[in-house]
Amino acid sequence: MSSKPKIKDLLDESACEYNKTKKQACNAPRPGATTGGCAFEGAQISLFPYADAAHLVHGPITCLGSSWETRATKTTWPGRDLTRMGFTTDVSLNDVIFSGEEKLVKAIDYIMAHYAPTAVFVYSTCVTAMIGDDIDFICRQGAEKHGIPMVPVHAPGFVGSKNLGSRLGGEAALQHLVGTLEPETTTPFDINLIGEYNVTGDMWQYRHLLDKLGIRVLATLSGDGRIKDIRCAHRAKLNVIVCAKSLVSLTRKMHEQYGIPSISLSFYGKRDTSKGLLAIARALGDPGLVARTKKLVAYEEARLEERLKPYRDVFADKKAVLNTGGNKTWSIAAALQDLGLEVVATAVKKATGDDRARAREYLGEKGVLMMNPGVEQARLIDEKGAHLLLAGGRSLYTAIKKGIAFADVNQEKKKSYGGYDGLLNLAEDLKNALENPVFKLVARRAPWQK
Amino acid sequence: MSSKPKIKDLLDESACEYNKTKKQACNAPRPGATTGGCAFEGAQISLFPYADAAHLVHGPITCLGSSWETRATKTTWPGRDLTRMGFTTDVSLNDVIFSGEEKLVKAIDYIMAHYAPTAVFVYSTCVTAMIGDDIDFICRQGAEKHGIPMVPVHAPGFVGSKNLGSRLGGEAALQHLVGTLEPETTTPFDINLIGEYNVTGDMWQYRHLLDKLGIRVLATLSGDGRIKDIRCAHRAKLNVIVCAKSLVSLTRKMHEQYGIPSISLSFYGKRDTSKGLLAIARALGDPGLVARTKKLVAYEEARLEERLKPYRDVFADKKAVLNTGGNKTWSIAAALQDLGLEVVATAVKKATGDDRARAREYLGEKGVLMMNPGVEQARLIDEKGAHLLLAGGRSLYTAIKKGIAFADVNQEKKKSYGGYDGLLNLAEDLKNALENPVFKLVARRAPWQK
Amino acid sequence: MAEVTRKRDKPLQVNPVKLSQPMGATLAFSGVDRCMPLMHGAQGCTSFTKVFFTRHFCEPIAIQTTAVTDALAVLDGGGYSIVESVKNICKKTSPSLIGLHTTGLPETRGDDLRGVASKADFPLVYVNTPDYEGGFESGWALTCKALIEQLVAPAATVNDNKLVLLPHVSLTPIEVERIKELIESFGFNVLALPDLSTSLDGHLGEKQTALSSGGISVEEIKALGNAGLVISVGESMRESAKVLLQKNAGMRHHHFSHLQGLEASDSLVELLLAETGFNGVTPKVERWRQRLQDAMLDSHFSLGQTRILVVGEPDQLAGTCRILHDAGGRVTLAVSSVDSPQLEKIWAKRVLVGDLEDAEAAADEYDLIVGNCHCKALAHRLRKGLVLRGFPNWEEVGNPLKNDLLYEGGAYFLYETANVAEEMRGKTV
Amino acid sequence: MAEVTRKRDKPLQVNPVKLSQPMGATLAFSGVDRCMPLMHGAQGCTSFTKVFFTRHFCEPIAIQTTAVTDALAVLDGGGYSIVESVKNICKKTSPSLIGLHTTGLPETRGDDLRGVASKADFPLVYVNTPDYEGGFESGWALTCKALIEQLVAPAATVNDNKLVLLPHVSLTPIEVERIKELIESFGFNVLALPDLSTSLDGHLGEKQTALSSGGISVEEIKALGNAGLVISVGESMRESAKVLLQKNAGMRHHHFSHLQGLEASDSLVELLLAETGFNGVTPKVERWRQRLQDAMLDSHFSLGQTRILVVGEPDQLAGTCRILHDAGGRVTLAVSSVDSPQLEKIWAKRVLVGDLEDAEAAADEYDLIVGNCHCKALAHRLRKGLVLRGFPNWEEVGNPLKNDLLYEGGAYFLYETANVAEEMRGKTV
Repeated sequence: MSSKPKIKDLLDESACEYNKTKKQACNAPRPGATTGGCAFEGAQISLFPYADAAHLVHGPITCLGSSWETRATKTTWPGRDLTRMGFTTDVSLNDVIFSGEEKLVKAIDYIMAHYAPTAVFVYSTCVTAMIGDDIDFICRQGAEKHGIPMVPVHAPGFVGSKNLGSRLGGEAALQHLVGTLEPETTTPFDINLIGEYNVTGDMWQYRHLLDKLGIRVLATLSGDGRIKDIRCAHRAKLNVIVCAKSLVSLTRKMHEQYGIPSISLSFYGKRDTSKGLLAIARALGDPGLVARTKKLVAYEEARLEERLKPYRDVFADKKAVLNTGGNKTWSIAAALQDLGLEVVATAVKKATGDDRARAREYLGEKGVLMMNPGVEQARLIDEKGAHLLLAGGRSLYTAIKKGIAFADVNQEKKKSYGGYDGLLNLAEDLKNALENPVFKLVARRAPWQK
Repeated sequence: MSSKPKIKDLLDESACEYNKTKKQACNAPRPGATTGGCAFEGAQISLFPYADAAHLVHGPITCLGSSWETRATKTTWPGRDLTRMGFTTDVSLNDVIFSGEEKLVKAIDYIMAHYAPTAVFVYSTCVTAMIGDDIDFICRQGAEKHGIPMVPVHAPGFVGSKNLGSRLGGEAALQHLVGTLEPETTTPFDINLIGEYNVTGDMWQYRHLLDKLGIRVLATLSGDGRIKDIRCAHRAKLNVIVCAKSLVSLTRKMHEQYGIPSISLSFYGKRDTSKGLLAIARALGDPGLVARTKKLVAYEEARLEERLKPYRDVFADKKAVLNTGGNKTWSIAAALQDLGLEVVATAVKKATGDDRARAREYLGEKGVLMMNPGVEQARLIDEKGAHLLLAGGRSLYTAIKKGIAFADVNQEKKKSYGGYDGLLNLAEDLKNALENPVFKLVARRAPWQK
Repeated sequence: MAEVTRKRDKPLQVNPVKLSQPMGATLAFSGVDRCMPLMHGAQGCTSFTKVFFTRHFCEPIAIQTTAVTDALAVLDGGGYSIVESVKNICKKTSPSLIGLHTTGLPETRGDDLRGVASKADFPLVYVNTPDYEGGFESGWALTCKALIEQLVAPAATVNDNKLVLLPHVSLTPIEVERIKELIESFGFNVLALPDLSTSLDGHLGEKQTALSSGGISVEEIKALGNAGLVISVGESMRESAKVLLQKNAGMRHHHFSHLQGLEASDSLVELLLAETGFNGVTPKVERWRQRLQDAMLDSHFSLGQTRILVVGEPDQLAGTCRILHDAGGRVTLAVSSVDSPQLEKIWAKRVLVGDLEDAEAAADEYDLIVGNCHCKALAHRLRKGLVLRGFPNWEEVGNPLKNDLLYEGGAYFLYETANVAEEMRGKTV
Repeated sequence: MAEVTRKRDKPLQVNPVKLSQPMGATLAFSGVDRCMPLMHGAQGCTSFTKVFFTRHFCEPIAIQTTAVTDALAVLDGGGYSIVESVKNICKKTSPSLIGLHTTGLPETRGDDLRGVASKADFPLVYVNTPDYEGGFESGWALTCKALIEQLVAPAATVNDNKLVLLPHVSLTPIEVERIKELIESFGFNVLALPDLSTSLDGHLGEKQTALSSGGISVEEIKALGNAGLVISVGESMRESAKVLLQKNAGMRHHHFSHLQGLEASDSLVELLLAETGFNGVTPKVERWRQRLQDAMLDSHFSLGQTRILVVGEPDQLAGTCRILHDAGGRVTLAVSSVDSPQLEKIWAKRVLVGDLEDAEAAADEYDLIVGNCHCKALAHRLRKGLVLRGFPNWEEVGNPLKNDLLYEGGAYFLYETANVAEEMRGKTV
């Protein structure tokens, strides 16, 4: 029996309300006109944060060689942090011709002998999928031999996008880990955090608040996660999907199999963080908890406002243009508004219908939803008198030409912008951008061009 | 009553057997043809290692500004290491005209308020000595006010050389510190280490051996020293002068005043370290101690030989030319011989008669004592077929021209060469020099010069 | 010279140093002006590569993917996705060249690249660079060879003033520029293939395009055949030189294993003096040689007591180990990403084709590491000094301007390394 | 701009940054070829100075002392020891010039330097540089002024191609070289006074002499009077320019506070374009400007979140603070060794004439330090990042080659500083 999930089923995921109109785009990237990661990358993203597990990439060197140590997914795991290591079978021509299975088996044995992880994820990749290496069998055998879970992850790059890969990663966890262990204790307020990868420590911006409220995070997929916890995830009372549409099918299945309801929310910006906490409390259905949460939210918002005070003057009357994609389209917009900036436009070219609706909601009628941001943003900066452009690196030149401040929304972040406290980090970075003289200065014409 | 010592007396120091013939040279540096530090520097050297005392330089900025943090004199003092700080009154034109005394008083108060040292040394310098600032009075007053010893050090640069300054520093300590406190306990094997400044931790290379032998270091002047210890130094049974001729008058006076005999020795190289330890044991006059010392020395020598084994091949049949001054003339030569190198020549131009006699002793009849090393060394390298030149930076070019290895004997050292263990550091550094291809390579002619 | 361990006895890479062949190809195409590198494979390879280089160079990187998918993977044979890609690329931009290079996926499938390319109605150079063979260095070298084979017009006459420089993959943009400058000071017109010195050197251009900007032009490549002299740097570039020489019997070729340190720099100058009959160099070159000599002496004491691990591509190791050795540095271990004939010539006590786990296992053999940013965690954990060199370096900005070559770069490199060594010793004391 | 605190309320210096006036004079004389700097005072001042510079430059430093002693100190009046010194120096070497400069001792005594010098039968320039006045920067500047006053021959005609550069004390040898190079690219014959770029740049000379080797020659100094243009860099050099202009009414003068960062570099180029009528610069200069622009952008995010302490001489602070500011660096505190009119123009939140104890007291105002090696203990204790600049730097080799100036140096400086800032943040996170 193969553990390969049915890709088509995942693409047709019924829980995705805008899916119908976008299926084609999701499905087939256009040759020569595609950006973004592949399914393998997506699968890694969703599973990699388990620092107590080894992540073994069965493929040639490109897949891991270029990507290890790229994601700052933080962990409290006291053992060696395996997310900061790279394991790959680095298959050679010989393996391609004669199969890489033997090498894979040996690689697993090697990892067990040297690093003793609590589980091993084995990722198939384009080449090893094509040559038909049977990672299901090898994982089954390995699990028996070594007495720990070994999870085959069937997300070779060619099956599709990063987004799809994340779903495939989730499926693998569901199929091989969830429900294989019972928790020592349970509480009425046990939740799973799904799709929170704790990048730059985002999760830690709100997790202490959950603790304060008596809400226990039973398991995460997969930020600061532990294998033994995700194995017990079926005993949670609620699945909380954090800013990750892609895992909707996973939670649907968990609902079907274990009766766990789910909610989807964001912890980005003040309002969404508050809403998110309240949504969890309400979903857990305890009036006392809801009351406590309201109190906490009020306290935290007041505390945040106090700490944002020094920034108010900097942001007052400042207008921003936002050019990004996906849920950032509205989540960053919301956070900017929370800081007191006016968001005059946001790009929705690479956003889903749901995201666009949300963007409209946050920006109001006056706000511009840009369908062709590359062309529109320069014009809008002039028209609206914007002071700040938030976009990817290529748009830097637009900001310089207009002499306004720029913030790279794709810049590899080292600090978290999540939760209440993260908003302070965002405030600090945006203040630094607005006050930075570099954008005006660098636009000086050379003396010989005058 | 002034605490200024009589310079002439110090220069005429009777304990210096070669003094008669060298008086003139010691006394008056030749304008335009003088190298080496001044009395102020010498005084600092001898007193600075007290890390629990503040060293306040009363003068313009040159004296301290260019010299602080230049000496790696190590300490175990658990408080803030005041040897790594610089304090100076930085006198201005105004002070020169109207006296710097008020400033000095305030500076002392400032130091007491901010750093609470266990003593303050106040160094006069050329300018403040010339304008007649009364540091004796100010120190007396300060000591009364703050209840700790304040030591005026009268060694302005113009009185003479570094060597003389060291004596003046010693005099200041003797006059103001020694005998002002009684030790809590005494032992029959209490000694003072005089002239050991623990540069790069030299003292720590043998101090543990003294501990093992039951010899207690009551006080040091001044390596890793404490003010309270030097105040008790008059109760020692023996003064041990470590490689420092300059402090002979100090120990003579301590002999006269407190009846403490003294011996002079070196802890440089295997043989001298062994000789030194035995000399101390013998001087303390206890047969048991002498026997223990002999045993320890034998053990340490054997241990050293074992650890030197890997170097034997490197040094076998290697010949060295040594161009340095003072006691290094023979002490380094001895250490080199201990490592198995042949010292074919050593410079004695800047050595005392005593040093020359010792050099001859170590090098034997075949060895050349160079009176004009600048000219002789190049010739001797050829004649003797030397492999290594140890000299000051300027001689590097000689080594390169001859294509042999070079070691800078004046290079600011970061590790100790003292005692048995230090010899291993020396071995390692010389091995690195002998094996370094740079000396041959750097001499390559440029392609356009061929 | 060194004791070389070629054969890996491990069934996997743990914390790899190795980078893939297609990535080397991408970088090589980035040194051609207005080129669009097109990676043939699933979209992820391209995405990883783009992010990798963007972060290393702090520059937008031009690259596209044929985005081979599941369904097509089995059926297509490559033709469709390549042709579609070219069409889609040309809708948005007008590249002077499309640089088609493969990954493992189409190679496993056995795509007929040559066949597809021969039918392309667009300037296109193709190269087979499966990632289950070779590595970063060979991907670059194969691409350079393909550019020559497929573009350079055969010629019968030579222009003695024209010189082709073939730099290996690990030479930084500024290093290529500095080699060109030195050669130009002898009156040559120098063309580097590929030429990152004008494309990825980190300069603020007039405007951003989706293509590489700067580098050698396609027209220039086509006309390389009449160059009088070819200089290749790095073992990996020998083959490129060979195919270039086949374009014109009158060309002459000189090879340098590397250009680091006094001796190698002297050799290049010596050659140029001999070729031109000049009897001297510019005062600037002369001065920098004296400065390198001084740097060797100033750093020798520190380096002489420092045991060093160098990590990187074979051609990079050759130069770096040599200059360190010359100033007394004790290169006790060199970890190479892949095998190469260069390895035997490396001035190190031990050379190992391996990964950072191997380096970690040998931790007590060295005090200081020269290597890429993956070595940072290692250096931190083991309390070693670290000089960041090679791909990737995501920890620092300014990578394109790091110059370790010839007299000037050598001086700076030795000073930097000696300073890191002292800093490290200061910490551990 | 900044809030400037000039008046020191402390009766002492604790961990001083300040260096003495005679030391600045010594260094200035080291920029004159075959000069023997002769410090008039007790032997220690000279010995300290020699050791100080030897360790900073890793080069033997030529300097002698008049070795004033106790007995002589009261009686002599300076004449004897100076005359004796000159005699003894000339016994061993044949300097082209003796550079006589004082310390506090003979100044306190009131030596008549001019009187003694006027009777000297040897080329000698004298300058009064008591160490109880001014500091390092003024010592250098006074010496430069003295060299001009006492050596330069008045002239009536000007050579429009001849340009005199007057650099302040904190410009490194390579920095002076790079300014000269840029100006030379406009066709000028540039003479720097003093010129460390050819004396203390760290080159292995043919043989060692006891004199300075390299630097501007005495003959060249004498003939400076017919230069068409004078460019002074640093507030401290204004006075030197003024006295030079008195030698020839036809000379023109341009002043630059500093040459760090895009704007200052542009101004110099602008001036040179205007003076020459050129309508462009070399491709190299053009390229480096684009690289500096890119470096500003690449480093702005890191520097924008970094609060910086800069420590040094006034003219050094002016340039360093400005380039950091331009790339977004938040210079919250600049600690100056001495007072200067320059301080008002410094791009920092707060400027303080002070010492490292003052810097330590303000520890929570900054994350990163740019300063000399005395700052190392501070940085270590307070866990701050450190970029080593200024005198002394005994922790590193290669100081003469540190270039922070103009387009190229600016790019490297910003990259280095941003990298140190990130490294520091990586550690503290």
